[in-house]
Order: sequence, then C-alpha cells, then structure tokens
Amino acid sequence: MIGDILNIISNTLISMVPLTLAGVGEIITEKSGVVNIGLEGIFILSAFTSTVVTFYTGNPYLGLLVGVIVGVLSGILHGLISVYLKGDQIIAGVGFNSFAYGISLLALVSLWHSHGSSPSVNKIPMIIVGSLSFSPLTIVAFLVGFAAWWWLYKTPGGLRLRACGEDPRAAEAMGVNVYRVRFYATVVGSALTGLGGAYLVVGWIGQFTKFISAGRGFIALANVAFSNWNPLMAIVGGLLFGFFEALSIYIPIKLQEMTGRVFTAEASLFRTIPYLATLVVVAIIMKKVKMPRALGKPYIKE
Amino acid sequence: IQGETSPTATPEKKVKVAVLFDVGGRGDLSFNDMAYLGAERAKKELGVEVDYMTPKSNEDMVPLLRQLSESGEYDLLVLIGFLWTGPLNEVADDYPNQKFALIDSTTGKVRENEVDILFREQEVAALMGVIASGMAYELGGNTIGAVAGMDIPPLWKFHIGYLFGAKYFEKKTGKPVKVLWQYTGTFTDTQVGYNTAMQLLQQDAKVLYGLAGLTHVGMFNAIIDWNEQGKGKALAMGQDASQEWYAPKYIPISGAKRVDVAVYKAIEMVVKGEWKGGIVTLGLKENGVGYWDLEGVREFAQFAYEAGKLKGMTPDEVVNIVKETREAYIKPYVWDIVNELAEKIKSGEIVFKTPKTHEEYEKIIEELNKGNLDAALEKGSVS
Amino acid sequence: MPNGELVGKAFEIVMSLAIAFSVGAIVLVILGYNPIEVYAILFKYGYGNVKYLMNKSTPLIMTGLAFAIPSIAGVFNIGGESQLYVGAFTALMTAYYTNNPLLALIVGALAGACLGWFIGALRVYRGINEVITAIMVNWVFFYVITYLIAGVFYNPQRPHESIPVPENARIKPIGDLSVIFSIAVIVALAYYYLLYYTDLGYRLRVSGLSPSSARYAGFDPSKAVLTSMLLGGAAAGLGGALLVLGITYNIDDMLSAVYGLGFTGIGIGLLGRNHPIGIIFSALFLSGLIIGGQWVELKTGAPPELADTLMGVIVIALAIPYVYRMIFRKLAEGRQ
Amino acid sequence: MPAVEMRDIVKVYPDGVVALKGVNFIVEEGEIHGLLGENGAGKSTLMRILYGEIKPTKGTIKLFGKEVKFQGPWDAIRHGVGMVYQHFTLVPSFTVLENLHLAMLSLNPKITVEEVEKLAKEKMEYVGFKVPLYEPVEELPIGIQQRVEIIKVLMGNAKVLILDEPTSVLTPIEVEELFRTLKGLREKGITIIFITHKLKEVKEITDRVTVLRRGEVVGTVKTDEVSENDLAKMMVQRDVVMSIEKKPAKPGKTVLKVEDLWVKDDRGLDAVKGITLELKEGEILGIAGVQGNGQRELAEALAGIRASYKGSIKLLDVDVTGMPAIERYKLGIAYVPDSRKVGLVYDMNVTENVILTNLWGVTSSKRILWEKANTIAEDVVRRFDVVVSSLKTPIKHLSGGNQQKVMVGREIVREPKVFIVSEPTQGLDIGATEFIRKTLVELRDKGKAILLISTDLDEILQLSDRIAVIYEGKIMAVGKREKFTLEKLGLLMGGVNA
Ligand SMILES: Nc1ncnc2c1ncn2[C@@H]1O[C@H](COP(=O)(O)OP(=O)(O)OP(=O)(O)O)[C@@H](O)[C@H]1O
Ligand SMILES: Nc1ncnc2c1ncn2[C@@H]1O[C@H](COP(=O)(O)OP(=O)(O)OP(=O)(O)O)[C@@H](O)[C@H]1O
Ligand SMILES: [Mg+2]
Ligand SMILES: [Mg+2]
Repeated sequence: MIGDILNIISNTLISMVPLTLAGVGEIITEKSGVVNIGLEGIFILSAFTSTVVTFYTGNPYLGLLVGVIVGVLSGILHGLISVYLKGDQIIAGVGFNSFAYGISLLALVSLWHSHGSSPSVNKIPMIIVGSLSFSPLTIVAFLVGFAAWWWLYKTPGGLRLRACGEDPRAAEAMGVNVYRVRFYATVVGSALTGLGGAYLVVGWIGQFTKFISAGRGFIALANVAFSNWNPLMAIVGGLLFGFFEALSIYIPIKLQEMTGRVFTAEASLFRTIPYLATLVVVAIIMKKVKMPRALGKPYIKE
Repeated sequence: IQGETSPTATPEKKVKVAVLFDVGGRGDLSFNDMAYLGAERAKKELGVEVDYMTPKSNEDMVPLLRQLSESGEYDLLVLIGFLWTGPLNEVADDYPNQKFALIDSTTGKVRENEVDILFREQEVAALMGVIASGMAYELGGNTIGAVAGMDIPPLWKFHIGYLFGAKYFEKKTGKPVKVLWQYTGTFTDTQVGYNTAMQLLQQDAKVLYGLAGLTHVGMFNAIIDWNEQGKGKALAMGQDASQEWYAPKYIPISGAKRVDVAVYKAIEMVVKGEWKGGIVTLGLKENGVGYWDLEGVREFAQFAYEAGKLKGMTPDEVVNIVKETREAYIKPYVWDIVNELAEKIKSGEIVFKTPKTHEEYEKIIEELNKGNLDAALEKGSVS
Repeated sequence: MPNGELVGKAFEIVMSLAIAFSVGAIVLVILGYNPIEVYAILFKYGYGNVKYLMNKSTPLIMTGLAFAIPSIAGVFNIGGESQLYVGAFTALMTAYYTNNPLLALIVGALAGACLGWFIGALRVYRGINEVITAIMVNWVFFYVITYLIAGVFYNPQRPHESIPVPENARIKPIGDLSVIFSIAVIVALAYYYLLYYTDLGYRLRVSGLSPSSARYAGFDPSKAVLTSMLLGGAAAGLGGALLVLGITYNIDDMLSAVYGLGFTGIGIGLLGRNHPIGIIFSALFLSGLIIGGQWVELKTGAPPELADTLMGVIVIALAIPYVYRMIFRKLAEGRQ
Repeated sequence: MPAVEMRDIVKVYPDGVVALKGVNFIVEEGEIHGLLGENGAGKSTLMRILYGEIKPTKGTIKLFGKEVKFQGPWDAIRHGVGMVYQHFTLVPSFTVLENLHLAMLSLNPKITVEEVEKLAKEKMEYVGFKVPLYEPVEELPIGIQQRVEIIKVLMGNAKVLILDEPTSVLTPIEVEELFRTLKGLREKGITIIFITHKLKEVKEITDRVTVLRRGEVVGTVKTDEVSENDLAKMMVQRDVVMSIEKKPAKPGKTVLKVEDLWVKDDRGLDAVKGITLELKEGEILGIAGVQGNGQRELAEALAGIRASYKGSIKLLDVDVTGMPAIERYKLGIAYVPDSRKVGLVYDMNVTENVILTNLWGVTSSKRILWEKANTIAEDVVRRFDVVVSSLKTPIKHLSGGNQQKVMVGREIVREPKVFIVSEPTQGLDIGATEFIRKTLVELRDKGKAILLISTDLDEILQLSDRIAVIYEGKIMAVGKREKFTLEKLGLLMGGVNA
C-alpha cells in the first residue's frame, strides 16, 4: 500500500512538470496583458526539436536547451504578432497550434519516415529516493514557480509587468515601455512552455509521438485560471491535476487487482476524475478572480 | 525480390488504387501504418499506382467516397479501419462499378463490388496471453497486464484472446495467472500510457501487452524506466507491427496483425483479375495474425535502420538481442503450449467467438475469469 | 465616408487573404512543394464540391457562433466542443426514440444551451473562471459520452457506432440545397439580427465592452454572461444536432465525428471577427481549406500535415488586420 | 532660450481627424504657461505629443534648445517632462505606493520601495497635502487620485510639468493649495504648462497664455495684458456671457423623498450614513462636498445602481427603494455619473452611446429603431455642439469635453423629471459650460427637479436654489442658496459646523 502511494506521488511529481512550467510561463505572459493559447503548439514544437537534438547529440540537456530556444522563438513570433502588429492574440494562437503540429509532423516524416513517433532518445535521469522517483525538472518547476512569484510581486520588473496587464495606458504614461515589456513577457512565458515541451520527451517519455502534448497545453491554460494568476498556486494546480490523474488510473487498476472486476466502457468514467475533481476543488477554494484587466486586448496608442 | 521485375510493357493502363486511412491517419504503429506497408509493397511488386488520403473526420467519409467513386479514377478504393463501415455501407450500392475493399471491419453485406477483410485477433492474443504468462513466471511473478486503448470492438477480441491465453496457460501448467486489463480511453496520449504502465507494474504486473497505438509507446518507455531505475524487472509486448526494435532488451515479442497482407491481397485481386466480392476472415491459419518471427523482427528493424532510427545498432544486433531475450524468458515448455494451442486453432478444432454486442463481450470476460474457457469458443472445447 | 469604409473593409479582407496565401506559398516552397499545384488542388477540390462544402461548414458556423456570442458579452467560451457533443448526443437520442427531427434539433440546442449556461453560472454565482470550467467540462463530456456510446447506446449491428438516427428523422438535402446549411445560415442571420437590432443584443454588447457602464444603464452584466452562454451553447448544441441528423447519422465510439469542431469554431469565430455574417464566410473559407487539404494529400502525396501547416500559416497571417489597415492607409495617403 | 519649442506641429489621427494643423508653441523657462481652447481644440493632443505618448505627423520639438524625438513617455520623463492627465494614468488595482514606485523606476531603475516611500513622504510634506500610500488607487476618490498624480510627477523631478485640466475636480481650497504649490515650483525654476477651461484660474496663475482653436494657434499673450473676456473671445470668437440669468425658483410638490438612507461603498464600508433629503419640482438642489464623502454612493443609490440597506427612497409617490435602475429611469429619473468611464462605452459609437440610458425609448417590441436612435443622436450633437466627424465615430476618439457633452446631453434631451447630475461641466470649455448650465436652469423652469452634485462651488452657488453640504456621508447643513457663502461652504465641506 505504501508502495502504491509512493508510486502515485511519483506519477504526480512527474506529471505536474509541464503543467506547472507552462502554467507559470503563461501567467507571466498574461500578467503583462497578452494571451497565448498556442501553448499546445509550443509543447509539440519544442518536444520535437529537443527530440531531434537529443537523438543526434545524445545529450538530453542540450535537448532541453533547444526546447527553451524553440519556446523563445515561438514567443518572439507570438510577441511580434500580438504586441507590435496588434494582431488578434487568440487567432494567432489558434493558427500557431495548427502550424506547430503540422510542421513538426512534416519534419518527423522527412527525418525518420514515420508519421507517428520518433526513435527513443536519452533521457535526463530521474532522481530516485527509495521508491519515490521524480525528475530534476520537478524541482525546477517548483523553483520556477517560486521565482516567478517572487519576481512578479517583489521586484520592480514584476511591478512594471503587472502594470502593463492592468492598465497599459497608465503604465506607458508612467514610463513603462508597454510594447517591450509585453514582448519580453511573451517570450519568457513561451520559453518556460518550451522547457515543459522538451521535458515531455527528454524528462518523461523519452520519445516524440504525434500527439505528445495530448491537450496538456489547454490543461496548462486552465491551470492559469485555476491559480488565479498566482505562480505559487500554479504549482499546486499542477500537483493537484497530476495527482487526480494518477488516482484516476490507480483506482480501476487497484479495484481490478483486488476484486477481479474489469472495467470496460466504465473505464471512460474513471477518466473524468481529474477534471471533475479539479472543478470541485476550484469551486471550494475560489476567491475573487484577479484576472489582469487588460488581458487579451492589443494596446493601440492612438 | 520476385516483384522487382514488374509487369513490363503492359500496354493497358496501370491499375490505380487509393488507400483511405482511418481518421487518425498514419503514425499509429498499427493498422494505418501496416496498410501503408502493404500498399507500398503492392506498388513495388504489382506495379500499381497508389494514392493515399486521410479524411479529417467521420463526416468527411461519405462525401469523399462519393466523389472518388464518381470520378472513376481508381480501380480500387481501400478503406482502412472500422470507421469506414457505415459510410461504405451507405454508398457501395450507388456505385456498382467501383470496387471497394474494407479492411478490419465488415458491413455485414455481401456485395459484388466490395471485399471485407477481417481478422481473428483472438487467435494472436491467445498466444500472446500464453507467452506473457510464461514470461511472468520467469520474472518471478504471476501477473500480466495490458495497456489497452478505448473500449472498441477490435479490442474486445484482443481482450478475450489474451485472457483466454492466460487461463489456458493456467490450465496447462497449474500455475495461476492474474490478468490486469486497463482501458486508457485513448490511442494517442503517450503519457497516459506511461502512467498506466507504471501503475500496473506497481501492482506487480511483470509483462505488459500494448494495445493502444501511440499510448502504448508510453508503456514501452515506462517498462524501460522501471527496469533501468532498478524498480524491478518487467517486459513489454507490442502488437500489429513488429515493435521489438524500440527496445529489444525489454520487448522480446510482438503480436502480428497483417493489415499489410490484407491490403496487398485486395490489390492483388484487382491486378490479377481475380476480384470476388465477399467477406474474408484472416486468422492464424491464413497467416493473417500471429506473432512476429525473427525474420519479421529483422524486416522492421531494417525499416527503422533505413530511416535512421536505430542509432548505434544494426538490424542484426536487434535480432540477436531479441533472440537472446526470447530464449531467456520464453521457455520451451511455453513454446510447447503456444504451438499446441496454435495447432488447435489452425486446424479449426477450436474457433473463437466474436462478440456481437457489448453485453456479450462482458459476459465472455466474466466467464473466462471464472475459469470457463469454453465461454470464449464458438466451436470446440478445451476442457 | 461609409463608401470609403466599405472599400477599406473589402480591401482589408482581400489584402489579408492575398498576404496569407503568399506567406503560405513561401512556406510551401521552403518545404519543397509547388505552391501553384498545391493551391490549384486546394481550390478545385476544396471549393468545388458545393454540397460537401456546405455540409462541412454547417457545424463550424454553429461553433463559431458559440464562441463569438459569449465573446461579445465578455465571456471566453472554449466549451463549444462539449456543448456540441451534448447537442449531438441528445439530438441523436431524441431522434432515435421519437423519430422527430424537429424535436431532436430543439433538444440538441437546449442541451447545448444548458451546458453553456452551466459554465456561465459557475462564473456568475461561484466566480469560477470560464476557461477552467470549459476545459474541464470538455473532457468530462468527452469521456461520459464515449461511455454512453460504447457501453449503453451502441448499435447492435455495428457496435462501434451509436444507435442510428432513424431513416425518417434524417435531414436530407432538397435537391442541391443543403437543408442543414440553410438552417445554420438562418440561425447566423438571426443571431446577427439579435445582436445589432434588438435591445437584448445591445445589452450584451454593452456588458461585454464595459460592465460598469452596463450597470449604470441598468443592465445586469451577469445576466449578459448567462444569456450569451445560453445563446452560444444553443448554437453549438444545434451544430451537433445538425451534424448527426444531417451528416453522420450516428456518433462513433471514439467520437471522431464530433471531436475538434468546437476548437476549430474558436478560429472561425475570430476570423469572422465575431460577426455572425463574417462567421458564415470564415466557416466556408476554412471548410474549403480542410476539404481541399485532404485532396492535396491524395493528389501530391504530401503528408496530410502539410494542410495543417498551411492552414496554420494562413490563419496566423489573418490575425493581423491592423497591419493591413495601416498599409492601406499609407497607400491611400500616398495617392493623395 | 525657451524651455519648450514646438514648431509646425501637425497631427492626423489614424481615422483621418486632423487635430493639429501646424501649431507653434513656445514656453519660456520658468513660466507658468496657460493653454486654452474649446473642447476638441487640440490641447490634449499637443501635450500628448510633447510627452512622447503619440508621435506628431509633422513638426519638430526642441527642449531647452535641443531637438528631441521621444520614443515614448519614458523617454520624455528622462528628459525631464512630466504630465498629469485629464484622465488619470494610474494603475487602478495597484496601491498608491506601487504606482509611485512604478513611475520612479523609469528614472531610477534601482530605486527601492523604501526609498520611494521616503521620497513620497517628503513631497507630501512639501506640497502640504497627504495621500494614503497603501490603498489601491481605484478605491480612492478622484480628487485624491489627482493628488497622487501630482505627487507622482513631482517625485520625478520634472523640469517641465504639464497639467491637463488639473483643477476640474478640486475644491477651491484644494485649488488654492495647488496654486501655491505650482508657484513654489515656478520659483525653483520649473516650467509649467497648465490646461484649464477656467479663465479665472488662467488669470490667477499663468504668466502667458496660448489659445488654440480648431487645431490652430490663435495667439500667445501675456496674461497681465488681457482680460478674461478677451481670452474668451479669442477662444470662441464671440462674446461669452459669464453669468446666467436666473429667475427665482417656483418649487412645486416634492418629487423625491429620501429618508434615513444608508449605503455602503465598494469596500463594504458605510458611505452614506442616514441621509434624509427632499427635492421639489422646479428647483435645483446643490450638493456640495469634497469628493469621496458619499456623493457618488448617494447618487448611485438614488439611480438604483447601488443597493441601500436601510431607509427609503420615494419618487413621485412611488416607493422605489429596491427598484432596478432601468425601472426608475423609465419613471423619469436620469443620472449623469461623475466618471465618463462609467457613463460611456468607449468602444461604441456616438449613436450607440446616446441610447445607453434610453434604450426603451428607441425600441419597439425589443427591436432597436436605429433611425430613431440616429435622430436623437443628431439632436444631441447639434444642440450641444459636439465636435465629431460622424455618428459612427467611436466615442473614445472624441475629446474629453465632447465626450462630456454627449454624456450630459443625452440625459437632458430626455427631459427627465428628476435629474441627478454629477459634475456636469467637468472638462467643458466656457462656452459649453455656459450652455449646459443654462440648459439646467431651463429644465428647472420647466418644473423639473434637479439634484446637482458638484465639487465646483462656483457652479453650486451659481445654479442652486437650495444647497446641502455633505461630509463623511452625512448632510452637514441644508438650506436656501442665500444662506451660504463660498467661505461658509468651504468650512462646512471640511466638517466644520460654523
Ligand atoms: N522605462 C523604460 N521602459 C522601457 N524601455 C525603456 C525604458 N527606459 C528606456 N527604455 C529604452 O530601452 C533602451 C535601453 O535602456 P535600459 O537598458 O536602461 O532599459 P531599461 O528599461 O532601464 O531596462 P530594464 O527594464 O531592464 O530596467 C533605452 O535606450 C530606451 O529606449
Ligand atoms: N485617439 C483619437 N483618435 C481620433 N481622433 C482623436 C483622438 N483623440 C482625439 N481626437 C480628436 O482630435 C481632436 C482634438 O482632441 P483633443 O483631445 O486634443 O482636444 P482638447 O483640446 O484636449 O479638448 P478637451 O478640452 O475637450 O479636452 C478632437 O477633434 C478629437 O475628436
Ligand atoms: Mg483634452
Ligand atoms: Mg534598466
């Protein structure tokens, strides 16, 4: 039983990483007033590129780095469109998701003649403490959450950034270069998402597959709202979702192990557990929503 | 090799075939990818022209079928996967001059212009069940598991076969086997496959059978981690294509479902002018299903090698490792049981049931769990 | 002035498309494809089969509206996906048990509306951000409906499908006219009228643009949230109903018939600038690309993902009308 | 060498509006320079250009003899230009201290909160008023927000200080204090540009004045050498009657009766504490008070936008306590809020804004009659002389004063029976102010009841028939206009019962 619990905790610690990294990244982006719903796309693209690099170099840390770089590049694209070109942030994100999926798959096909999966690559070794295992990136995710919180709420840079998301006109009048801050916030947010995407491969599965992100980009987006735009809560959000997901897998297996009853169609019902549980938790803990007021609105000066 | 010299100097127009994949398209490591292999082989060996198409969604199937049939451009439309069943049934009668081949499903109707090719997945799964049970004992356990995709009819057959195989092993050896069957609800979410496998391994499953496309890729990786993190020793088995090369040390064997053969056969019928509408079922006897022998393993390892996926290994090395693991974990007594069972199946002494409804499927599983092996059989008996 | 405005708008759209396709062409060249060939196939097949095009865009118009209407009232509805699922499922059940297509459409719309309302209600009464609710609810209903179809309401003849819409409850085209598409267009027009010609629409718009002004004017912005989600949900639900009654006649147990339509709707709503009339066109436009993309694979042998890539590029290029407007202005100034 | 030298400034807004048509604007170092002009003349535009917020279409700017091209306000701030806007530019959800910190960062990126706090306290000492440092700005009354703005700019050590209509929300005493501060700054050599519509203030504080008209400079004059009337003429090119002819009121029956009303503010604190009031037909009751003493909550409670938790409101013999706003509007109440952000939907066009509070008046069986709406909007634009190119122009593209005209005008054309109006002439030029005030008196003479809430005591004294003074949510005194003088009002507003 204790083994089961540790196993669930390991699962949780492993699953929370991308949700927290991308969640915190998106919080930074959104706090500046920009929405990026292209998280799913960044996940895919950075997962793919980090696979390629890790495959050819054998170095998963390099893969991680490349994931971050691809995140940065995606952020630059989204930043240019939504900040400087005053484009529609959501359309850009929707388009990016489609583009990132398509281009990664095209590259996968031309590189490895496969439409579904890459070969296995080296992974960043897990940290193993007794029967508990988690990734070094788990620690990074925690640290990133704390650091982002500290930076947003305790430093001048954070103050400026939040001002851009609350009232860009006022921020501008007080000497903040709103465009620049928003642009960088988008880039940083995407970089963290890129790290999360790379983790999917080099920290977790060890292989790129066609649907590697499997909707996690959207879950990360939900995590942003769940956390009420607070990076510390985004850590909790990642853990919570990871935990309930692990639980939803554990329960039917354990029931089957104990009683011999196989779940067939009902297996789908167990899969609703993480989503329902998240909703219930939100309903219980929800306080006043602190959404950035200028969120999603392009800042046009005249 | 014999196909290298395609029918030269044939004045008449080349046979043209369109292969229409399932909605998911290629990359599933399963029937779509296998269908592609078969069609490509037909292209090479039979000299046909093949085009491919992946419909975006279910709602695209009927209009695409109609438009393609109307154009008359293709001698044969090969439809991959059960999602095409309804759409084909709807349009087949409107285009009597268009030939259709439906792979892995049937409309249940016999038509002049339609061939349905089905598989008896129970047969391969039964063998895999026996092998898994044997391997589990070699690994010091008695639990085997399966990471399955969604609760859909083809998987019912796998479930029945796998459970049957385990119970058959139990019966033959007197060693109890526990089966943990988990539907993940997805054929695409690799991480769910990883987590599911981890949980199954935690419940002492020693061998996991992957029946979930890309989801079970995650299972493979979980097996690797489980072994390499020193949490225990466990093995995996793939299905459909030969997947040993993914991790030859931990995947000693995969089940085969020769969608490629089915596609090839359908095309061949057109090329050779032997077209005959109807429903064909492929099983062990017809080599439509089975487990991949080392030749098959080599063939797929070769594909992987050519695509640059086998980093630092040659196909031969893969085969050697697989051979060693097979020898280490699949003991002769297990092979005896496998061969004996295969023989019974091939000879038609026993024939598996194919459940028509979900209730029937559940009923069979329930009976099997009680130890009533005959509940899975349409014909014959093993008690 | 209005004339100039119209010319400007038209120019903006033409320009957006021209640039979008040019960028797409560049990407195609980089990837090693012949853009002329690809575009020729895309247009010939994408927009050539009108009946197919109309059917394909029908549910997309509806999910486009499902995003747009709440968006106008200040709600970010990414729950069109599940609202469409429940609409499709309940309509199917109704059609199966009553043989009454009209009733089925109504039930489908109502089911979608209820789900939309639920998401809105959680926001209004519990303060839960609609993004979380919608994403969670999407998955919950995906699995619940998967269960219902695989485990309960499957077709005994073809167990991977749900029970079918009975023959006499199906909505068939009349000649070459797609009835379901006509219904979608009529609904879009009705929503247009509602938004811009009725006091309800005005209230929704004011509430979305400035909740404090709405309160001042005596409109309740919370009500706008609920109403818009009700209207949006109804659209998505109706979209699902039209899909099963008019196109697929059943839902498969992997939900591949309905999956993804809600998400595509977000793009459609936004490309249509959240304007019901615009949405009709953006749905037709994107449907054509989707349909044509399938043929590009068939005709050129390119992987199907080429179409996704191209569509992504085109959509991104359509996200920046501001830039085109600026260029237009510069050109206009230059001419003066 | 002039401090500011703007040459041939042309500004064309993206929608084609030509706001400035080659303006030359020169400010000498160390002077207080007034900038005058009708609503929409281009004053704010000119100053936003100087502050680097928007770029001129043409023209050059020199600062202390050196040509500058600002990339944004941060650039201007570094060059010693500071600005207090007509619409404040503070981040509403941030505390005052956070706002000050934010502003200071553009000068000294390393500055700590503690340093900012110290500096802020010094500056408060220096100017002689206080602002609460730890409260979110949005919870402060506008008057206080303005003080924050001034502190903010002073902390930036600006060499050139721009004030866009700073006095419109201050009480006379506050204005006096502000003027003292400004004079003190002038002594220190700081150059000040001062926009206002109040000629009295121009006379009092400025050294020179530039008058703008429709995007062109009419002239720059020494303040000493001109009279208020001269200035007015320069602005509108006609004579302006500064005082309003007002016949004695003929109050009729009571139409609004408020009894022991208690209302909470957004933070849940009591803002209106047991107010009892009566308003009669044909009278103007002025409510004087410093911003933030419960006026807004009172007005909102009367309009039905905010709930009262005790007491009653009776309108024309109907008990309307608890009745929704829209029902009250239908009964004949109209309300002009003190904030344009509330009263207007910035992203909607003129017509759509005009029908905001009169929706039922332009609908027939739920359908909006756009023809009718446009007619009304045209009427408002014509009667109140709103400068706008088309009824389809988004209201946010109108100048502040013209927005105000739309907001007040649309209520006036409805001829409400009970008219609650808060700061009706906020940001209006003298011509428009005169016109609005005259219209209010006309309404009164038609037998309408008007509740005038204003921090502008001149306005209160000029228009009211009776006056009530509000202080901390209570009525300090109420009585006939004749009983009050400016001084007495000032004391009462400060809570001193004279
Ligand atoms: N407050 C500001 N906000 C944004 N951009 C600025 C600001 N001040 C200056 N810049 C621009 O950035 C350029 C680089 O200057 P600098 O590195 O000092 O910027 P900064 O804003 O102080 O950096 P940081 O945000 O890291 O404190 C300057 O030339 C100027 O154009
Ligand atoms: N963002 C904008 N877009 C388009 N036109 C604008 C914009 N801002 C101002 N205008 C127009 O420019 C002209 C000048 O406006 P400005 O705000 O400078 O006037 P102002 O002199 O400050 O008036 P007020 O006394 O009412 O504040 C007006 O006609 C106004 O409608
Ligand atoms: Mg102004
Ligand atoms: Mg700096």
